[in-house]
Amino acid sequence: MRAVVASLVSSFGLLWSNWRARLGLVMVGGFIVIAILAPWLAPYSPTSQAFGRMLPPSAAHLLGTTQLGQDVFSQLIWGARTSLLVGAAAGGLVTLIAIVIGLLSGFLQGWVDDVLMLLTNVALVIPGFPLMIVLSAYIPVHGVGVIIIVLSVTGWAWGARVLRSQMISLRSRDYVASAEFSGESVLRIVFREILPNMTSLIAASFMGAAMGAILGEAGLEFLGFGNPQVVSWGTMLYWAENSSALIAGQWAWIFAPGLALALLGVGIAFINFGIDIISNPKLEA
Amino acid sequence: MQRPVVSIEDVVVTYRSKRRHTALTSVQGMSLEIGAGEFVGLVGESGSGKSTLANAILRLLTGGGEVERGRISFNGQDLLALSEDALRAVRWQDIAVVLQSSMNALNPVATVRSQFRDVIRAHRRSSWSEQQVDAEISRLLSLVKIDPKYASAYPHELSGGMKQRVAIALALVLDPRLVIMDEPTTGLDVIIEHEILTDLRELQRERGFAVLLISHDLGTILEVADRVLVAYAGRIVEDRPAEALLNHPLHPYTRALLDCYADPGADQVRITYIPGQPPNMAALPPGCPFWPRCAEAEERCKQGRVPPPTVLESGGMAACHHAAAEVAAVDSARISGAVYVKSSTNPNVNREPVITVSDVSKTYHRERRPVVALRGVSLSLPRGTVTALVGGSGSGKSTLARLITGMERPDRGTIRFDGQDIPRLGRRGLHAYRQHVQMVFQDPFAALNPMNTVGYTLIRPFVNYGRMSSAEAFDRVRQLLEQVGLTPAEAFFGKHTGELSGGQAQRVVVAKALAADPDVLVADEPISMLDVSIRAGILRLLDDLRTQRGFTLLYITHDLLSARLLADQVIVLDRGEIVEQGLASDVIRSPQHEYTRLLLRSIPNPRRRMLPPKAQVSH
Amino acid sequence: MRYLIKRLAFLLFTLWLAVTLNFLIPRLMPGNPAQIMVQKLVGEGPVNPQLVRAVGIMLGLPRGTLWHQYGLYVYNLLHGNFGVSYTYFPYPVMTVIAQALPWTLILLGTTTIITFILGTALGALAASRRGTWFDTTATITANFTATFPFFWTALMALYVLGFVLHWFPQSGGYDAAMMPQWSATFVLSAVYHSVLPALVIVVTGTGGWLFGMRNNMIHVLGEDYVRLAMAKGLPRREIALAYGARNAILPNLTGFAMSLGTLVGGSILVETVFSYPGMGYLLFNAVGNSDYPLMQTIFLFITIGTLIANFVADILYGVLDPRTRRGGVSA
Amino acid sequence: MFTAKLRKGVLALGVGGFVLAAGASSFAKTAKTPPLVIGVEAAGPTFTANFNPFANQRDGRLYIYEPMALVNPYSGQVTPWLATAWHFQNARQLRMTVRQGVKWSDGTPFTAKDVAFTFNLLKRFPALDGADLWGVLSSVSAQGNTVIFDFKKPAVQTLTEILQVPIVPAHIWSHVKNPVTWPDAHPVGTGPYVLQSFTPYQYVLAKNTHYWQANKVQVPKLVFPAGAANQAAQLKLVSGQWQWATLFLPNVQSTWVKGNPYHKYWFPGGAPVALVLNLKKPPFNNPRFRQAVSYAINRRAIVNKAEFGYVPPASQALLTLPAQKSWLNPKLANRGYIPYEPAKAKQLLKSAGFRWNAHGALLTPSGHPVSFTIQIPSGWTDWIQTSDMIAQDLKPLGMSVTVETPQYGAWAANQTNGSFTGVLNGAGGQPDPYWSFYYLFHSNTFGFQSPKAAALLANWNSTTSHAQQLKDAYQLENLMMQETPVIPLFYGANWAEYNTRYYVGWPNAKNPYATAAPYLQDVLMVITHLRARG
Repeated sequence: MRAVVASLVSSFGLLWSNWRARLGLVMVGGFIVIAILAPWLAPYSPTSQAFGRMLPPSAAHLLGTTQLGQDVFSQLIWGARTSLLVGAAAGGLVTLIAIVIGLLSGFLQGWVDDVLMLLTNVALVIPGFPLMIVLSAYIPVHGVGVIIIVLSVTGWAWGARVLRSQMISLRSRDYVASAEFSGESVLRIVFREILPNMTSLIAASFMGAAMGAILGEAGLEFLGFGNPQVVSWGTMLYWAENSSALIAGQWAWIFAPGLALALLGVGIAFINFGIDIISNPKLEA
Repeated sequence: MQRPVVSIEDVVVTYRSKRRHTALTSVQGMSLEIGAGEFVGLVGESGSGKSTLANAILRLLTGGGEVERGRISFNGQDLLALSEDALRAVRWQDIAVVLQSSMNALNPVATVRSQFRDVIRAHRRSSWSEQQVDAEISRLLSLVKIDPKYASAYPHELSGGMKQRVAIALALVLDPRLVIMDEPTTGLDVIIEHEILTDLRELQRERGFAVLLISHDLGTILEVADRVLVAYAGRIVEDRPAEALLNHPLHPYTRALLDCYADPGADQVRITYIPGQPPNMAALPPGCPFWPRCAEAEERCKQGRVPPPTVLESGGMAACHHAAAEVAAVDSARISGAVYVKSSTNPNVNREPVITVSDVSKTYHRERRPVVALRGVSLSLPRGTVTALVGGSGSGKSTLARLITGMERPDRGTIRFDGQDIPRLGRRGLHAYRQHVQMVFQDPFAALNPMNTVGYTLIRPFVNYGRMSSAEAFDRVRQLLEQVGLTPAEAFFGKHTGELSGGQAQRVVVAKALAADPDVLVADEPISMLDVSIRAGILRLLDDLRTQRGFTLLYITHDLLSARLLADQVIVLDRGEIVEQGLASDVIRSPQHEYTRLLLRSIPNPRRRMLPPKAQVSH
Repeated sequence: MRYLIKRLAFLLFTLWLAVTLNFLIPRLMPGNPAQIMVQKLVGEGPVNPQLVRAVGIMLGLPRGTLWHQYGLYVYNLLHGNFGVSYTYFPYPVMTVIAQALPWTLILLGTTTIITFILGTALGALAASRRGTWFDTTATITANFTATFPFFWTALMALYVLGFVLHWFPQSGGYDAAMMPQWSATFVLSAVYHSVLPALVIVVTGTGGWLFGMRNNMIHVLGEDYVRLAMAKGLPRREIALAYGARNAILPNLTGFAMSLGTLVGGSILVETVFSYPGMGYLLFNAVGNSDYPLMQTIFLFITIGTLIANFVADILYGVLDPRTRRGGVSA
Repeated sequence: MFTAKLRKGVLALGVGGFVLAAGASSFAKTAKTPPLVIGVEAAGPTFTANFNPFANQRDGRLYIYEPMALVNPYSGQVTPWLATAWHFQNARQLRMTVRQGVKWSDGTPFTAKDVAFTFNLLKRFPALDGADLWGVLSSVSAQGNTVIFDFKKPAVQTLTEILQVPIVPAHIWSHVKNPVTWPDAHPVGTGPYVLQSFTPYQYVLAKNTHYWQANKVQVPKLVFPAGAANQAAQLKLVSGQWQWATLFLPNVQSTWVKGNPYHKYWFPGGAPVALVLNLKKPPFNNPRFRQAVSYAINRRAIVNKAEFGYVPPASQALLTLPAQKSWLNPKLANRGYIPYEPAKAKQLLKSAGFRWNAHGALLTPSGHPVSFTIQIPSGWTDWIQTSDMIAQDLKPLGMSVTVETPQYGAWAANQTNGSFTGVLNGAGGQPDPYWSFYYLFHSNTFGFQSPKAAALLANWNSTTSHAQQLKDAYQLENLMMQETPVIPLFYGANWAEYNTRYYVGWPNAKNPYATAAPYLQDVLMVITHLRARG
């Protein structure tokens, strides 16, 4: 564990030294802070409908109000929670599935590998977003939890493939054989010897999955296949679209959540850019 | 001296990393000249700056390297100042290169022919007809002994040796004045390496181009080169005609390097090895960079500037305070390091075997083609002796090591240890078996997890096999570290394995294998990845440890010299079959099988020059 | 040849799996599509059981054992019979899809090719001019555009370029007053209508290709054979193309799978925003109308399309990479 | 996007769909009587050539096929159309006189035989008989220009349903093998328009030269463009590419009316939207509990917030008011409107034996905490909003109410299966109050069983005396008040926006001769009222 922590710390240092990654960390960190501090940062409750409908931006309502009389700015702040939650949870789940399948497939080889790899390749070419839509059409009740599960079910393949090839490359390293000569157990070899060497790859795959999940969630919510009662950037756009926000001139309502999504995405992409450079020094600009 | 083709004056090359904000000056002022038709060898350890220099000549530096200072002129033009277009005309037309890695030097998506064609086209030989071009390609391929039909092949369809020959042919396509060869035979089988170099030398003599051959192996260089340059820590420390260098090495480093070679067939084999570590370019000591390892170092060597090159009357130069004096005292046979002597002995190889291999065969299936690795091999390892398993690449020697250590199972045959048949052991049985049979890997850095510390790496066998707590194991690890010469042990305990030098890392690997207190140690080419200067040290360590601890050693190598130094008995493997076996001194001194003789001939041996020097350097 | 057979086997297997998945999803999920359909047809009020049965038979709603249903399902698929659309009753699903498919094929086909060419070219250029202002500008811009949500970009484009500036039409595939035909004015109108959706897909889709290509190319440019090509004195352009891009494009082709999936997903959102008469918008509507036969067939078509596109990319890879062509190892 | 307008379609017509269309901007805008571009309800981005009038989709075919009479969907007011008169010989026989001088659009004369043929077609193909007419009919036959309907049992109220059946030409449909699956791509009807051109993306109806009241039809062409989603549809309407549509527009004043004097809208209230509790499960089977809930709901606030104040709160009497005010029991307190009185709700609960625990949670008389879930189809945003507000209103009473948004299919299935505690759904809203009550009290869906209601309905259905019918209606209204089987909240709106630039004479609140949406059956009333602007 200490080695993992140490490698994380040193990786972070490396990340921080790249300006893009640094910017990304600051951006994503900013969103995390906003999400955590939402109750204190948001001027109003995001669901309170106590205000006038479709008010233009003003000092009292920085981004105006929705057609239900909710404060757009407060919703934007609270919406960060949903997006980050979905990103973290779906990203985490996707990464977990990818790790389990990738590592199993890479370490065990033989028919287990063949079967898992076939599964992965199939999952990779089956278009995820349409599948999400179809699945959501059948699942009777909608919510963030369902979206997270659907995103996880459809999103793991790429990570699994990348981790598998890394696993294969690492498992044939002499130090793995050497650890066997030290009398280490298989689990210890996989988790203590191999896994720490995949940290940056796992981090990159987590980031990629999180970004995919955030955009996927927003897309599903936007189409109305989520739970429109949850305050998220996706549902904000859904409501804005449904309430003719643009025609009514409430441009801030539709512009802000999209921009927030884009900025969060850019932040994550920047971090991944840095991770890429760590794991592949040739990319350094 | 003839008018030089290339003259390099005081070149300094620095690598800068934006990410780590570091700068590493890997070439610290090298000067040299290469005459027309001259075959020059440049030898040095890894990090000595030799490849950097080669790349600097054609401005092919990568990874943030830049020429900070100096002048590289070709036919009077300063290559460093040329425009991109003007330089392009010089490239290949005048100076061609053969790169280190034969595996990657050819464009994988283009045929051999098209890699010849594009260079012909680029240098405005467009007046040639298709047939002319093809005929020329065929001629060149024949020249390097490749069937011209391979012109339409893709690189992946060629073997490593063929690729390297193609690369050489490619270098000659425009009849360049100079061909730079950067470790052109690294990674190839010794025998093939020898063949290629022999052919190259012949070709060079016929066609008269100059060669700058770069290698870490002084033996190789001395066999083929007219003149030898020795690089150390980013500088040329000696530049002499080959003959003179061989007979009267002036720089202590050169001498030490030469002392690492010996004739394995001699009655008494004696080599020395250089103490200490190859220089850390980021933290060079003041004074002569070699002094920490130099037996002749005096106070003046340890201070001030690097010793200036002393130009010798007899031709060449050496950068050592002693150089001038050395010329006078020609027969000075001062020993520059620890000696490792092996005399002809008659060891008892008739003891009871600890491991018996009977009629073992193994076939791999690569891309659906069966590759026979071992065919009916039987041997036994007598307790407490050293057996050297010798063979070229593809001989099956590493496969045998993997079978004996239980990493793989044979298709047929038995491997017995202590009454057990190893291939039949399950996971548990193998775990127990490995307490008795341990392995030393070829590449120490690959064998050590860079995420772990030395301490952790060494504690684990004690915890797993000795049922000790980490605290109990600590003391044993300390002893072990001292035993393998890593002192003070405390300084190494917390180091990550990536922070070690190659020699240190291999010592850790040896220590780790010994931690289990094995009966048998299998060492698979344990020195081939190490710098020449530290190889003997590791061999000596293995020998000493075996004497102290009495384990049985299976030493796998392609190098008969080291086999002679270490082994009691030698088994020669060729294409999966044992062709010869017997006492080390017998087999090596009077080989019976043709393959063994071929192996012996292929060992780089500075004392046996391939060709008499053509034209001696004259002023 | 072996490579081709392997890819073909994979394609067939995946097709079979997609078909079976498509069969299973509705049957594994809670809720009964048949009941929903009858409910929808009958609407409010008491449901006459005789009517339910009549409607059920009329629609060919599933009966019998699962195996029987599966057999019938596969049989019907092989005969191009995908069932009857609930919303477009009595028309079979295929009629509806036949109307939407060309639009998506053209929109997605052209944008995929454009994004691929543009992204790959820009990526190669950025890599070969690494560290220059072009590289920095391109990568940072791509960082932004690649993470823009498709639908948001579409909404913005619709509003600004369509509604406010009136440069482009706001929805549809062509001027509704025209009859679809192969006339210049019609094609022109169709092209005019597809500019905005295509623009959105290209703008948001190019970034991925760009990064993929740039990274591959940088990797390739560090290879020995590129250094050798430089040593050979080949012109810069030739090195970048014949040595760099030619090799870097191979892994980019394998990245096709992921990129295509994203693009298809994005096109659904874009088509919906622009009410473009393609498969994506049709799918959106089918889901909204609980038109399960239509929805599933669209999904099947999208999947098959993706699979075939992947297959083509694989074959292209095989053609471009001699290592696979000659039966060697694939990367 | 599913919004309010979509759901209204589902409820009123039993089919989900989308408001759509696309522009037809290139039509000459200078003509005095340009084509009318209609953004109709449709199910997707394209059309299929389906003009079978029995298919349950309402669009262009409403302008092609005509029924015997037009029934105003809300007031129930009947306008004779293909029939000129009808009367009940007795409660088991209806005689109807068909209009003379009507011709099919192919020139063939329309006769009583066509009518009899149409009804007998429904008998042969039950899938066409969505209203289950043949559940009560025993025979339909033509005699001269009279059509005679015989019933198995007294079924006076079936008249409304009979009047609305689209009549098809016998000389064409008698050759159709399976009229259920026949798309009828080249429709021949008696209506004011015929199909002129069709593509999957747009079709055009042109004036029928044979039309029997051709002089009343001034719009020469109707254009139906296909497929636009929400925002795009709104943009089309607002930018003037559509002249007639049925779209939910928030802030209709600022987005549609403002700045253009020709832009008009009328959102008359229609079917009541009600909170339906599962009457088979305690405590929801307790009428006092339901009344308490009804009193605790602030309908005015819901209407203002969730419905933008476009529609009024609904009366507990189940009638669509004011359209059906002639059926309202004059003795009903406050016309059946339940005021917002939380105190009364509390008192009702107390009197029914409910208690509150220390945390203020409501407990049933048997000591169980009261909680329920309201299900709304995913995406029906104003209903979701309504449910949220109901949950807020009920919180002070100690009820914990959660809101779930399953897919439409699951929502519908859950009601059929009885697996729900609460839902929002339409209730009543039939043009003839009889059917509103019939569906509510007769269907098993909501689990309300009342012998008394059954008797009243049977009586109503067997009398031809309007006075008697009124009496039955009054009593059923009283039953609604006492039992509160469902809790009506507000009247679902019927969105309609129209452009008066070229045509005037649209229905509106002052002149409610028809509903104003382009997809209800009384569009024939509208189209025969429209006049070119002078």
